[in-house]
Amino acid sequence: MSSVPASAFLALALILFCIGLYGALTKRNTVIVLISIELMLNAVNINLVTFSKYGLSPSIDGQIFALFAMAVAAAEAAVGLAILMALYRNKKTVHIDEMNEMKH
Amino acid sequence: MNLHAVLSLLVFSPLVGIIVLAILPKSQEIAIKAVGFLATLPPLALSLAVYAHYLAGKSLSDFSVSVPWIQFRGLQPDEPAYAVNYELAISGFQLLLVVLTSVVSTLAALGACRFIKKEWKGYFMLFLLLVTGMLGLFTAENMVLFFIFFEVTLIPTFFLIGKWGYFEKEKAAFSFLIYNGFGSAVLLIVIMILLAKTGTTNIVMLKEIIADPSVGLSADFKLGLFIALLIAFGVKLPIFPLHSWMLRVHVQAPPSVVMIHSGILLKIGAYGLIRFGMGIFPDQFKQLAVLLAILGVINLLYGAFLAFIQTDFKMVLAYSSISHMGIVLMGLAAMNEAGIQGAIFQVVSHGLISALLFFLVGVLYERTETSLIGNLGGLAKGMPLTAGFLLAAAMASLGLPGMSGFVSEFMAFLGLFKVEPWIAAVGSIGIIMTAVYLLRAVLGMTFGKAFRDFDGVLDLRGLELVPVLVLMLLIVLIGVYPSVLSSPLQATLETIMLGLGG
Amino acid sequence: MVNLTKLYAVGGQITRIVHEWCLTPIDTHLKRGFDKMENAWLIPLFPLLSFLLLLLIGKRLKEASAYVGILMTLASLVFSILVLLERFSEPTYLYRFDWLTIGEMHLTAGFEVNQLNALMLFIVSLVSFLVHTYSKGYMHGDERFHVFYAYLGLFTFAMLGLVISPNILQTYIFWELVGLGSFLLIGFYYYKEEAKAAAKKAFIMTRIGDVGLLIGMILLFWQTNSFEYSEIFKAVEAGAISNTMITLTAILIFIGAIGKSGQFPLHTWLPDAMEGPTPVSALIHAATMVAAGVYLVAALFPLFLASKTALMTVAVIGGFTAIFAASIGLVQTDIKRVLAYSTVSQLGYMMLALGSAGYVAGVFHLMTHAFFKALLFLAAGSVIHAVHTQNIEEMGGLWKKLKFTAPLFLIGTLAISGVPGLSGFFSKDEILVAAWEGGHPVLFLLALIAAFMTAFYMFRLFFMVFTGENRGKQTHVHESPSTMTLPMLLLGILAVVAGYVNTPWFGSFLGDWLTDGNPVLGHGHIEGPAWIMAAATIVSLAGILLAYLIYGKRSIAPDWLSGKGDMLHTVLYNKYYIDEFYQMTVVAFVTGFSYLLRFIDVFIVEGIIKGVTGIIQGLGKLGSKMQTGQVQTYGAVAFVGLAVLVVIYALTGGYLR
Amino acid sequence: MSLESFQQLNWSIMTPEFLILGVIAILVLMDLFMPKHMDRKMIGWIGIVAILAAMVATASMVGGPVESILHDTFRIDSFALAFKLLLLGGGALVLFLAVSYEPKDGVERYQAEFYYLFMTALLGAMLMTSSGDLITLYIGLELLSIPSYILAGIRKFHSQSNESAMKYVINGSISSAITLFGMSYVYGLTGTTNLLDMASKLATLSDSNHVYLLTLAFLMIVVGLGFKLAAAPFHMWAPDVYQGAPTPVTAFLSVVSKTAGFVIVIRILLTVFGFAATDGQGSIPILYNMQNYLAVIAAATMIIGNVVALKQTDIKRLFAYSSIAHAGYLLVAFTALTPNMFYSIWFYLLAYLLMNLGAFAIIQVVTEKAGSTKITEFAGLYRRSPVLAVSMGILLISLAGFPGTAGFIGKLNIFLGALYAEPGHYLLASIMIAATVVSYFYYFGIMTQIFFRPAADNSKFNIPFGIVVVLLVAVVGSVLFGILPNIAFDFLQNNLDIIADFFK
Repeated sequence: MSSVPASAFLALALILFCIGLYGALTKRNTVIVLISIELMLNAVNINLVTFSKYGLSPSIDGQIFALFAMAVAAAEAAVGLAILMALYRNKKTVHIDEMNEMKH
Repeated sequence: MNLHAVLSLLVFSPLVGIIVLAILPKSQEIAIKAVGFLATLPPLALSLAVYAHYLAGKSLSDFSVSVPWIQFRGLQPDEPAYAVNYELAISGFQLLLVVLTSVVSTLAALGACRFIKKEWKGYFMLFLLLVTGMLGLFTAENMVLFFIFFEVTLIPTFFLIGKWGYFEKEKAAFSFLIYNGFGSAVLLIVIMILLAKTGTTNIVMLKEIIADPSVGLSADFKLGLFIALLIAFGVKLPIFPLHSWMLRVHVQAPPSVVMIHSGILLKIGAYGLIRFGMGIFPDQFKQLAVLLAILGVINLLYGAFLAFIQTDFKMVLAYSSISHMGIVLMGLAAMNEAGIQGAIFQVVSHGLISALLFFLVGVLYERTETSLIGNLGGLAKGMPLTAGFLLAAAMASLGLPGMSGFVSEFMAFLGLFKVEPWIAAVGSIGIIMTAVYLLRAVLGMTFGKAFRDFDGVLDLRGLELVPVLVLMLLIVLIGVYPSVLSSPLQATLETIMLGLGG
Repeated sequence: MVNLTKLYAVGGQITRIVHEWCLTPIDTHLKRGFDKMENAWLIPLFPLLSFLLLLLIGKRLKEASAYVGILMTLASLVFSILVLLERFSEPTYLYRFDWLTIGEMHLTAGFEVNQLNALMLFIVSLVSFLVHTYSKGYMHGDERFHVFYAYLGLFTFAMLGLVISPNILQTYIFWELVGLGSFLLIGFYYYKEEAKAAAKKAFIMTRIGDVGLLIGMILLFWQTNSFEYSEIFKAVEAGAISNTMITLTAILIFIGAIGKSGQFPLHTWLPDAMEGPTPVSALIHAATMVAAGVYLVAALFPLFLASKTALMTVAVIGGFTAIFAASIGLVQTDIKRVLAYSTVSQLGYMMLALGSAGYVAGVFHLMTHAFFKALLFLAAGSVIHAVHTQNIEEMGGLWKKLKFTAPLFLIGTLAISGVPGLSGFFSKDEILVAAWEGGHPVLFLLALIAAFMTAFYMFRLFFMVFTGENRGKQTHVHESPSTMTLPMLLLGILAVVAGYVNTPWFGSFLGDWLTDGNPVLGHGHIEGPAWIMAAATIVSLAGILLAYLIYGKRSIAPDWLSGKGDMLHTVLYNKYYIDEFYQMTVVAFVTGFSYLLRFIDVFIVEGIIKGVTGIIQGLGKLGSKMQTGQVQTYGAVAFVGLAVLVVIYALTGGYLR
Repeated sequence: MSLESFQQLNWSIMTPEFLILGVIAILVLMDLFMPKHMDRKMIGWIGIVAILAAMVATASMVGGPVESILHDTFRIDSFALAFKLLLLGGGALVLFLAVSYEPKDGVERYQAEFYYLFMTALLGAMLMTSSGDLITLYIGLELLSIPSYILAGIRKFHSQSNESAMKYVINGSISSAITLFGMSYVYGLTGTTNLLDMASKLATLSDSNHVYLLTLAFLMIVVGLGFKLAAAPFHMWAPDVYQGAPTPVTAFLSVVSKTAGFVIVIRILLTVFGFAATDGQGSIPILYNMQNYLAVIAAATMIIGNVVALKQTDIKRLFAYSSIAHAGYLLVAFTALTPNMFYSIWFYLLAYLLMNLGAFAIIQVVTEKAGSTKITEFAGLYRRSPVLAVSMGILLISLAGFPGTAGFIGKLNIFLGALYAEPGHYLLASIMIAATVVSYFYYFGIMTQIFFRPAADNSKFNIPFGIVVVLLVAVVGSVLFGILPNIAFDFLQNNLDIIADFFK
């Protein structure tokens, strides 16, 4: 394992983050958007865990942070989906580009 | 009586009227008007008392008051706070403006009883707030306080124009607000820079600090500040090309508001230029004196020529105000006693004259529902008194000797001819043009064939005569016996000249 | 709060004078012979009082207002006579006090009784008194009778104030007030469009001149640090002012005189001013105000003397105006306009005299002219009063009907024509001598021709009005009441005898007195060759003869002139198209320029503002448009924002550096 | 850490948080067990009492020493107290609005949730003020955000409310992901999540790669938190969310949430990046190095907020832009980075809290009655209710920054900070003031509606008690702090020495 350099993890995290961001900004389906956001948060978790192990001064804090981040991400996703359901009831759509009642 | 409280009383006494008005029910029309008018009397009485105090040979500095007020924190925790005190004081120059303000306010309140047709309660509350603002800014001794009172005048004026004005009132109100807001914004930057760099906004202290070369403010920096001040007050004065808001206000605002606006509020520009521009930045003023003189002449001629082709008498008067403020600038640009005194005279004189003119316009409009020159004519028959006073006021405005306009104009030109004879000579065309446009307008309305039958139209009567007569008397008094103005001014003048270096 | 004495101090010197004067026991006043000269300041105050009184209660007094005016001017007249008499024996009296303090400078006001002033006081108050009396009859029945008298009072006040001013600033002040009086009276018939236009024109044209005076006066002030005549003369004498400056200021001041005295090229307002009531024309536009220009040059004579160029300018303008106006007068058909052009011409004469260093001649002619021209106007007024027209084509044969007016008019005509023995003869002779001796042969010749023309057109007027057949429609022509004829009579007498105060035959009393103590003003009498007097007599008689032949005897057809030179006649009749010229140039320029400025105001000044607000509004609109409601767009914009920040950082301060 | 030592910690410094937390728990249970038909307003009132009690508890700690527990994850310093007071005050006022909120298809069914979700969010904000650790800061932030998402969508059958919540969730989550990503790098470079430890470690940073990475992290954190502040160009969610959310929630977002945003910005940026060296010890810190970036964001925020507000026809949208603009002003104060910053930001937030909540109180009354949020609904308000009209007038004047109101003094304070810094931020101050002038257009545009235009219907309002309280506090406070600002200045200066405490 030690053969894998820290920078690879970081690059992975960055790529994941970017994929997540791309998904969040382009996908029409709100569920996918929410999942993309999870992806971004998970990229952060990879970062945190990487730093916790291979950082300049490794410490356990990063892993704890990652745990918290996961919990929060779960809550966020739950709330997001709940709101999406309410929205779906009213509008009968999960397409994010149709949520443009308020603009200008 | 504790003399230190006098100025505060003077400034804030109209607020009592506001409180009383707030309690009065809307339906009590007469009581509301009475309170609105009466509330302007305490400042009038107090300002006259202060003038009497001066006449009795006592020092005006007896009235100065300074109380700690706001302490902004310094840059470092241990640094002394940037203190802004509640400081009021009065000098001869300020005294004149305070008296002018209180007189015109009282008369404008009288005028309002006649000209305002609805919602007197709101009108008078705002009006009294405006009066407080004006009195405050003429007595404020530091720039922050000045600025506060300055802005206090903006809001009531906005509402007074926007609610009680004529057809395009809202546009005029916004025009007023945005231009003046812009001007005050520039002013605020200057004030805050001064506060930040010097730690004070007290005018006297600032004067010393700015003059002190050891304080690290570069000449360019000071020049920049001065130019900003010039722009700020240039909007108010107004200096070409910052004038277009003022035309709209003059035409759209109700007459009693224009009396105040043209009579007092425009004078804030001149006051600011003299008090702050000349007072704090004398060297920079000197640097730009020629430019100012040219601007003054441009104002004078620009206003005069444009007034010549207006069809609405209010527009004529509006452009005439621009033109007359040009004389103020010219006088200041002369930077000698004659010019500055002329400018100050012009400030007071134009205040009285334009208040009178706009009162008369108000009467005319009320009776005939027009102020278009083409729709009037031959008024001297139906309204001989109105026509007569209109003519007299026009004469005062065009600088007929024996009235205040002449003394002011004369001194301003006297001053400018000493330093910039050529610019002054060009400006003297304005003297002719003033006569041309005013006579064209006034004779067009009062002389000649009547456009329609004015037989049923009522002339000036009853209480309406009071403002007219009072203003006329003051105009003639200043014209015949200018020492009423010049003697309180001497001390101020000396200070300014000292600042200018002799 | 303020004690009384303090108030007095504030009230200043005026209060104190009144105060002291009132407190002085009455017998002291009497003992001191009423201190006539010291109290000369009261002279203008009487008419002022009349003005104020009539303003306040005139409406109630109605026609009784006349008595107020007459009484007050009578008081002025009596005082003026007393002052004049005292001045014959006593030196100049000067009083002044601080009027306005400007820093270190103290501008004063006050009054001065020197020879010229005393004489002017007398002339003005006399004519004013007579006109006041005359007007009672002339203005009878006018609904604004009291206003007329009030205005007359204002004017008289201003005119009297003007002639006792000890400094040029005060002169200027009253100078303008005189203009106001003139303006008000010209526009007295405010409902007439012509009157309105004439009043406006008069005010503006004279104001153009006034600006010259103002500038000249201010420049002079900065040269001498004083407005006082005496200080100015001192400085001039001491050579403290450069020659260019003297010339410049003198000419500028002369521009003021040009405006007021209707000299070319600012003369056009004066004939138009005839729209005012005739007594006004007599008082203001013949005898007093228009002479103020001459008075001004006379009062500042030492200044003018110090500059050859300035003097020359005065002489040339005067000489040219004399003949120019006379030529227009030849063909006018309005009785008052003929007189008006005659006035312009005669004022030109006076200027010519002054410009030729003939101080006495100028002032002398000013005096005689005041009498006979006032007489002529009043008589013309009487004629108009009788026939209700001003067109001489519609008059004729009035000699029999106006038994009293006609001879008086004849006396005036003779006097102005320079027929020997009458006042005009002596003064005109003085002027011709002055012009000749002053070394202006061309101007002399012009003056001579003008004298011929004067005689011609005045007698043309006389013959057309009073002889021949009545060409008008009026049947009930009757003589004017005695309030009108008596003043005319008095003026008639003066028109005859006034010349004898200064003649080559009986001594130059006036001249000697005027120049007494002021050698710089020249001699009381300038000796000239005897042929000048003969020539003057001959030209005037020739003019009368020609007029008689054409209009009296009608041996030469009246259209002799117009028939021969149709063009010339048209040009003259249309006053050389000067008005039209001004209309096309000055007025057109001012209007055009104003419209140009309006264009700038509307499109450029407002345009820039509109542009700025437009940009702001446009930005707002754009920002609002970008708000599409698409949440992903928002995120994208934010991401772009982040990317931009990162890129900028990378490029400027970061990794890639 | 043993249990004893755990117990011996000074838990009393968390009294306000415990109070709120406890009451939330009680309220949840009450809601559960209360009969369905019973009016749940009582829950709201209890919440208000709890918040006020928490305020008292917080106030009682004022003047005390800096204390921290749990390895600085919770600390009480002057900064925390000062801003906690603001948050609690704002929270209480928002609850007053909430208990008076009765729109047509409203929140009756979830009324109780409505109240305690507010309190939960408030608890998150409070935690943020007292956090000295990245983890707790993040938790606080999310504790604030997640209930806010729900609150925005609490009108379940109102499609705008739903949409608003959805947009908020998506944008909020993205922003927190970005923030977190930035935070992870900071953690990576220091190996600790304690802010003060981070600061001391970074103070000697000299490797340019690390500096670069840290600056990137800085930018990401700024951008992420920029969402919370609604700073341009990360502001675009705000108008939509503000418009759709129930009015008390909008008020909460624009005041409490924004205040909390500034709290976290100051905490993280100042503590960490204020010391993070760019080139070894003693070199210029990253935060100062990046001042211009902050200035650009501040300028853009002010300009965009004010300019786009000109075109709005919906009152809540307009206030969204207005609140964006105000965030810009506050950023100016932050950009100046003078020690005065705390005071000017605190005072401005206080003023902003008063005037904005007051304005929202009136907006709530008017729009609720009209059933529409168009600005034209304000037409003729002066005729219909002079009291509301004049109050709104005063509050708008304060928002526009005219003298005599707290808004003016707040701006003055910010100016002073921007100008006496060396070198002075003249351009930024000029932009700020120019933007203020632009804002006159729309603030006075509302006034035009209120005072100049005739009313469509002349029905009167009855103003609920909660609104009266908010208005009274807002108007009196705005004017009082406008005329005698030294009351607030002195309070802060004499009791709360933020600068001294902040880095202890």
